[in-house]
Amino acid sequence: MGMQAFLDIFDIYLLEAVINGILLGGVLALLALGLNLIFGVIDVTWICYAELVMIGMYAMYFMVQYYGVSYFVSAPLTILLVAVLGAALHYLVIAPLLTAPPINQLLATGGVLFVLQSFATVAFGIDFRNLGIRLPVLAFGDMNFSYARLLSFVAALVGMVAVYLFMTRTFTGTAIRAISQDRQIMALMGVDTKRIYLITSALGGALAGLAACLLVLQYDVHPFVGLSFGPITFLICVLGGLGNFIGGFIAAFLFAEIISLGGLFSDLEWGYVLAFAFFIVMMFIRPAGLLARRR
Amino acid sequence: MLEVSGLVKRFGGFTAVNNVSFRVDQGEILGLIGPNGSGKSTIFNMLSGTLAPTSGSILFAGYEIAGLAPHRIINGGIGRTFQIPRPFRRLSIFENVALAGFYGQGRHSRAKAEEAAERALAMVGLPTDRHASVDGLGAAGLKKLELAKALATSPKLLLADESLGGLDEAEMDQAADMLRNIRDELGITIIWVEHIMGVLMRVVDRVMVLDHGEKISEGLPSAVAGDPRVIEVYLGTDAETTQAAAAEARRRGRPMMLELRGVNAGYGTFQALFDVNLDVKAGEAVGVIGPNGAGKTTLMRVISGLIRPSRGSIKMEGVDVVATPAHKIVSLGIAHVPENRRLFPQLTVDDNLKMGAFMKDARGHYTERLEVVFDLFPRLKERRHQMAGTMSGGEQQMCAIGRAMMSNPKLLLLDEPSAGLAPVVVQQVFELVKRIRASGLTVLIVEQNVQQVLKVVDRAYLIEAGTIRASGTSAEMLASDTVKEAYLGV
Amino acid sequence: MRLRMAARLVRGLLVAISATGLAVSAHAQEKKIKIGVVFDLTGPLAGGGSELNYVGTKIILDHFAKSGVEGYKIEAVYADAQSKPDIAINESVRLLEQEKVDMVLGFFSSAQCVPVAARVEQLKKFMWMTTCISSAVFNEKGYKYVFRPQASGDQFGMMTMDFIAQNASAKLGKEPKDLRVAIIHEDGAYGVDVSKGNEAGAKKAGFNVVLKEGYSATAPDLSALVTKLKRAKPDVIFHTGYNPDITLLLRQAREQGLKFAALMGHGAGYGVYEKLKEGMGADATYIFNADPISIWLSNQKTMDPKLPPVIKMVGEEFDRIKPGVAIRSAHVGIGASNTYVFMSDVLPRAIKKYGGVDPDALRKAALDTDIPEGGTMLGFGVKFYGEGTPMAGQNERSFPVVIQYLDDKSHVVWPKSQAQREAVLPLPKGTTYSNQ
Amino acid sequence: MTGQGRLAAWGIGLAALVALPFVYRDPYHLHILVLILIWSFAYTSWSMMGRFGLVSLGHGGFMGIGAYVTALLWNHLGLSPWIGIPISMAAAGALAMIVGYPCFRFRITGHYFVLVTLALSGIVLQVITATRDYTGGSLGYTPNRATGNKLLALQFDDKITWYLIALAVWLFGIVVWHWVDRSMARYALEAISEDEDAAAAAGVDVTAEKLKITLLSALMTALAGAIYCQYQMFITPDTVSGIAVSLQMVFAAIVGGLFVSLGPTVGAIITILLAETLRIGFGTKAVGWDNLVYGVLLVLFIIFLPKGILGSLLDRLKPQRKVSRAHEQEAVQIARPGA
Repeated sequence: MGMQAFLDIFDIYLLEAVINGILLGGVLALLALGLNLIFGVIDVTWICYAELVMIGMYAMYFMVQYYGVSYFVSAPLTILLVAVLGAALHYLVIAPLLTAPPINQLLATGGVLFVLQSFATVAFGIDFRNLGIRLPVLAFGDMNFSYARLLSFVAALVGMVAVYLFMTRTFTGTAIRAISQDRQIMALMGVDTKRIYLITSALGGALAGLAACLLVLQYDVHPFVGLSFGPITFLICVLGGLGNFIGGFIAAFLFAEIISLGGLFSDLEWGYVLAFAFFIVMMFIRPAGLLARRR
Repeated sequence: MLEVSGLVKRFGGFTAVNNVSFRVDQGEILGLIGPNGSGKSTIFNMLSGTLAPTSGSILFAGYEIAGLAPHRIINGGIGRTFQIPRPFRRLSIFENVALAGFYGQGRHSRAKAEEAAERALAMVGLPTDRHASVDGLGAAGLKKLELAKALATSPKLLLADESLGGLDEAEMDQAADMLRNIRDELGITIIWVEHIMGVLMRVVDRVMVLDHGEKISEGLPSAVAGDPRVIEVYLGTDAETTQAAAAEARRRGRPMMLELRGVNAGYGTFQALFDVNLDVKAGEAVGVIGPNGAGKTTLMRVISGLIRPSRGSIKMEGVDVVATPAHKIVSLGIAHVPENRRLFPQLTVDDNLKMGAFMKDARGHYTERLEVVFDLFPRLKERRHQMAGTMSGGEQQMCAIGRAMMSNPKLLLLDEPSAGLAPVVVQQVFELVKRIRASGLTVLIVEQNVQQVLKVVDRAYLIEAGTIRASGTSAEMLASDTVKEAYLGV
Repeated sequence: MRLRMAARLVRGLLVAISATGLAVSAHAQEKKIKIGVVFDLTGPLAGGGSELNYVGTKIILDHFAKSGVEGYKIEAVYADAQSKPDIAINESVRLLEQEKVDMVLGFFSSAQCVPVAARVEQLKKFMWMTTCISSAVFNEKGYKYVFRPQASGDQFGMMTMDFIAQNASAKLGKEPKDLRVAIIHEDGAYGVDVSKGNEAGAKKAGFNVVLKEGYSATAPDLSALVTKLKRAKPDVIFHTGYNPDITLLLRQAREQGLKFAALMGHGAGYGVYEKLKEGMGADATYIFNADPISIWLSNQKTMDPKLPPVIKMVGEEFDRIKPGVAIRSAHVGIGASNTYVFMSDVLPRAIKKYGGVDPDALRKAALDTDIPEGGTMLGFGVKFYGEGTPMAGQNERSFPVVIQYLDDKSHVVWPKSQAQREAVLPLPKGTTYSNQ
Repeated sequence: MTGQGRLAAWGIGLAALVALPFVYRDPYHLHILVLILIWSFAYTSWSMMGRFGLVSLGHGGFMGIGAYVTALLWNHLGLSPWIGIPISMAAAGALAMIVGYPCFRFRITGHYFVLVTLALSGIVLQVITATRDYTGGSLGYTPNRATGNKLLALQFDDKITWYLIALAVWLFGIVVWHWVDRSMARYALEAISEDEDAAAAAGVDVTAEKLKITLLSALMTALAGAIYCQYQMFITPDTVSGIAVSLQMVFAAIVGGLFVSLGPTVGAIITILLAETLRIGFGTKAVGWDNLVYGVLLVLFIIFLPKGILGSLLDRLKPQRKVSRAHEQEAVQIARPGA
């Protein structure tokens, strides 16, 4: 690549890519939020987390497109539905495995991933469904930004703040934070850990539901939509430090920028290759997450 | 043979081992003693390579081994056992030892490894049957296995970490003899960490005493036992008489609060408590003293429901709580301040206190209780927005006690409130306990620090190897020879 | 609940195992041709048009099954390739070796055609490809038993380029060398093949190719590609893709303000107007698409007179199976027409002239095929390149057409001989993507 | 069973397996058998390290490298698979070392190890897709048909040859499994999987032992990938690499039983037969049901039969095993009192 060609990259489109990266980061941060909660508190990886989002997206699609329910009525219903799903997942699959090695929990949720995917295939078919809501576009000269993404970005922020307030201002929220630091003595505080886990799972589900409400504005829903986001969401959570919300938030933006800019310079996949490689290298440098001190 | 100089280990801001130097001669048995948290295990971990020292040098047979990878140190001729046996349960007993025989000596032939395993097993008196499972072993057997593993690496120096905890008297003597035999027959030099002084003092050639990461005494067993600094560490100095009379008065005519009858408890195959009977009356302060590993913490855990007793009854104000889950026992008025405080380090003081008031009934009185706790510990009010993990040890202990008091308990269980604290702070902590007592709360306190605890309690029990050995008023206990023997082995 | 599930599964397994075992012995002596049909009924390709091909094919096979052909009973065995090439291979092998079908027919995705053709040829069985277009299937391979009446991928790419080349100066007001074109494609056999045709066509026309890039059809985000397109400022974008990548690309293009004069699609995802409309609403209007002509749009005046009733029958059947579809996708017709050619022309000849339905008879019958233009529902004729030619097995008379979506209908705009109306080019001012 | 009896049983079983294709020639069933054997070998390779608690989701990557490097060398450089396969194995091994060494050195275990290796599979998949000019991208890749010597090209048209090759490779995997099982290395790895510190205190070089088994496992997995490629003569990034393939290995090994030599094989038989029969059984009538059943079974297995079908069966048959393995699924205790 010649020098001039190299310099040509630094134009308005680079800036646009940077900002689009930030907006993609909003989407990823939103996805990471709920997973991080589950990860941090129950110490379980829900491999099927993105599939919960997929189910939520279908719920939105059917309510809005099929039954004509308004978007703003459907959204809370969807969040509730996925919250119930999250609690059910914990009750049926995770709870019986709490004393098993963590790997088995991870793999069991992998089985749930198959179940949810094929359930969606059986129930909804393989068609790509689209909500049909087309939000306007925000334009600054040559740069354009999508409202749907801005909305996810804002929702990710609001979601974080809401979760933050819940976690700091309420007894239950404080217990959720405490349980991730010392699970064994929670009983001495009079805390029923089983109940807290169930609440946490429902909360994680609710956040997946929120993500679903926003993602459905940007992406078609189909049974395999979860695979597009699932793996990258896990990596973000780990990179940020399990259970570390701020870390997860920052990691989401780092990842999104790498993907966005990496794809700009070469084939799209190189963005992902770079992001994954970055993840592996960071694991060696900061195994406990971006914001953690070196062990 | 071993020459340690200026050894230091820091964990963050905490200095676990501070500038310790000593030497061990060929064929010697060196006893290493000191209260809980004095740095004994940390020294072992550095000698065996499990931890890298912050600074200092460890010369073994003339070579510097500080900071080497563990397997290289083991191959170089140092063998170690762990305080809590760590057998490989997926392997048979024989395989456990053969593994050590193979890798511990730099991977020679398999036949030689098996030979070494047979010898080591015979030495400690375990069956050499190749298929016997580890699961069949009791506490004593596991300790033996631990020793056999270390021996199979054919060490020149053996680091034996608390080989006796959890054993009965006969087993202890047997184990002590075994260590002697190992030295006498195999010529292996031994460093032995032990809490059961009586046995230790009989076997070792020399003793080194640690306290708060520093060496405070070294010499022949008889000399060390008489060293005033050592006695101070173990029993305290100012032997002022306790408020025995006052206690006696207080004790009379109070209703029974906590009543343990014939309690047995343990972990898996390991039994930690044998037929324990214990009473606490309302308004009383009762102490439980005893060396490390005697079952004190287990006792506390059984009362607060963290462990189910295998036999016996526990009654709180007449209600049997054996079948009650731990998180419900709290609402009966029992608050447990666990060993090592166990605060939520990443939560603020406020949040920690909030967790103490998690129960439904307590939430309603949250602000009132906060007042009470802040009145008792004004320092906590100053620190309320600080992360609990960043406070000093004494402040953390305040916070832990404060957290327990948030639930407005009737009975407070304190597990080793002085553990790991500097002497000055220990003093402060016991002042706190006095203040709590004065507020009328019933207290059951478990301590290693005999002198201090006997000053604040009315009555005490001595527990050793899971059995109550003696009980009486504070004054009686302080004068008791049984207590002295348990602590200093004299 | 779980137990009952398990019990049902065990029962299902037993039934399936015994069924596969019995199938071997139940190979009857009656005169019959068994046809294995492989399309994608699940996975992303199903929605991309494969399922519609299946429907079209099934309508024709059911139609012939009623009467039989030359005394032969028709039995079709359907299999789902699940949008995965390895499953397509497995299923084809299973149909041929286990179900003992006499031939396989169908195949939507070029990624499946390429390996399956190699495998079928290796087994010396007969294969009739109705849909996939990759030229890589035949290129210099010298297959003997693999035939395809469908146009090949590079023809698609050449056709759209030719269309723009012929209209560039008149409609876009630019000399070919000043016309900036971008070629983007999914990176499967299909996209790669079409893009090669695009590239060749662009070179021939002398266009300035400002961007050529492939991407994976399953990529979750294409905004970087859109940014690259914006930077390259193409007048015309030549795009080959499945769904949902098309919807995703066009949605992100809208959101990021990508402007151009025309968008040329090349079949697959662009052939399913319903999906485009659902994803893009009014923006689906004015999109161009190269595909075999929809059988409902083809010029019936120049067509063999026995075909229009068949077209009508297919349309009625389709409406019965999938009621309420605005534009009957060209995919239905592709499946139907290409199957019809086999059933009405090749198969009778094999039976009558070559005495049966074994692979060699079918092969000889296929090589004899000589249908003039207008002889199929898709308008084109059928004659296969013979042995020894680089594209042996490919229909030399097939061609795609360029259609444009206007007023929720598709209109043939190119080539001139089939054109039904004038193309709207460039995108009218005021439409979302218009650069005017 | 006595040692001799066991050997005899193996011998008879093997003879039967070798004789099978000469007696029973249904090509489709042979095809399924070949696939089962190749995947059994891949699953066995995975379980070499999986049984010691080293749960890797990176094996999709190793398999992909084995398949693609072999095919690329053949197509672009005309290098015979006989040379290409060792090279591809070496490449996979090198990658395993590059990722494994820091992982083990920095004690990245449990979830973290799973996720690092998951990223590794992701990288390999994306690299194969991104280098589409050479690898054909997501459309897949076909090794060129040999024009000359079929043996040199390792390309055979008849199923019996392939069946025998796959059988040999599978047997090789089982032999290696037993070889590791009987070696001191197994003791060391079992010890490491339970308690790394205690293993180190017994003199085990923890990092080196883990690296060795990882290397072995990666090499074997790459071989599986290469053989799969040579047999199918067609590979796509999704069928030989990526997270899905890695998960498939883990699931099959768990379903069959991780801790017994034939467990992964049983897992392959069950999962492949299940997938085939479900797909054929349900056919086009009810699409998607096969995966639904598959997923439900996986969850049930992990909850109720964590030792897998064969593992649980053997436990049932032999209640008095030499070493009780009841604790095998217990969590390794992490918290230890007092530092």
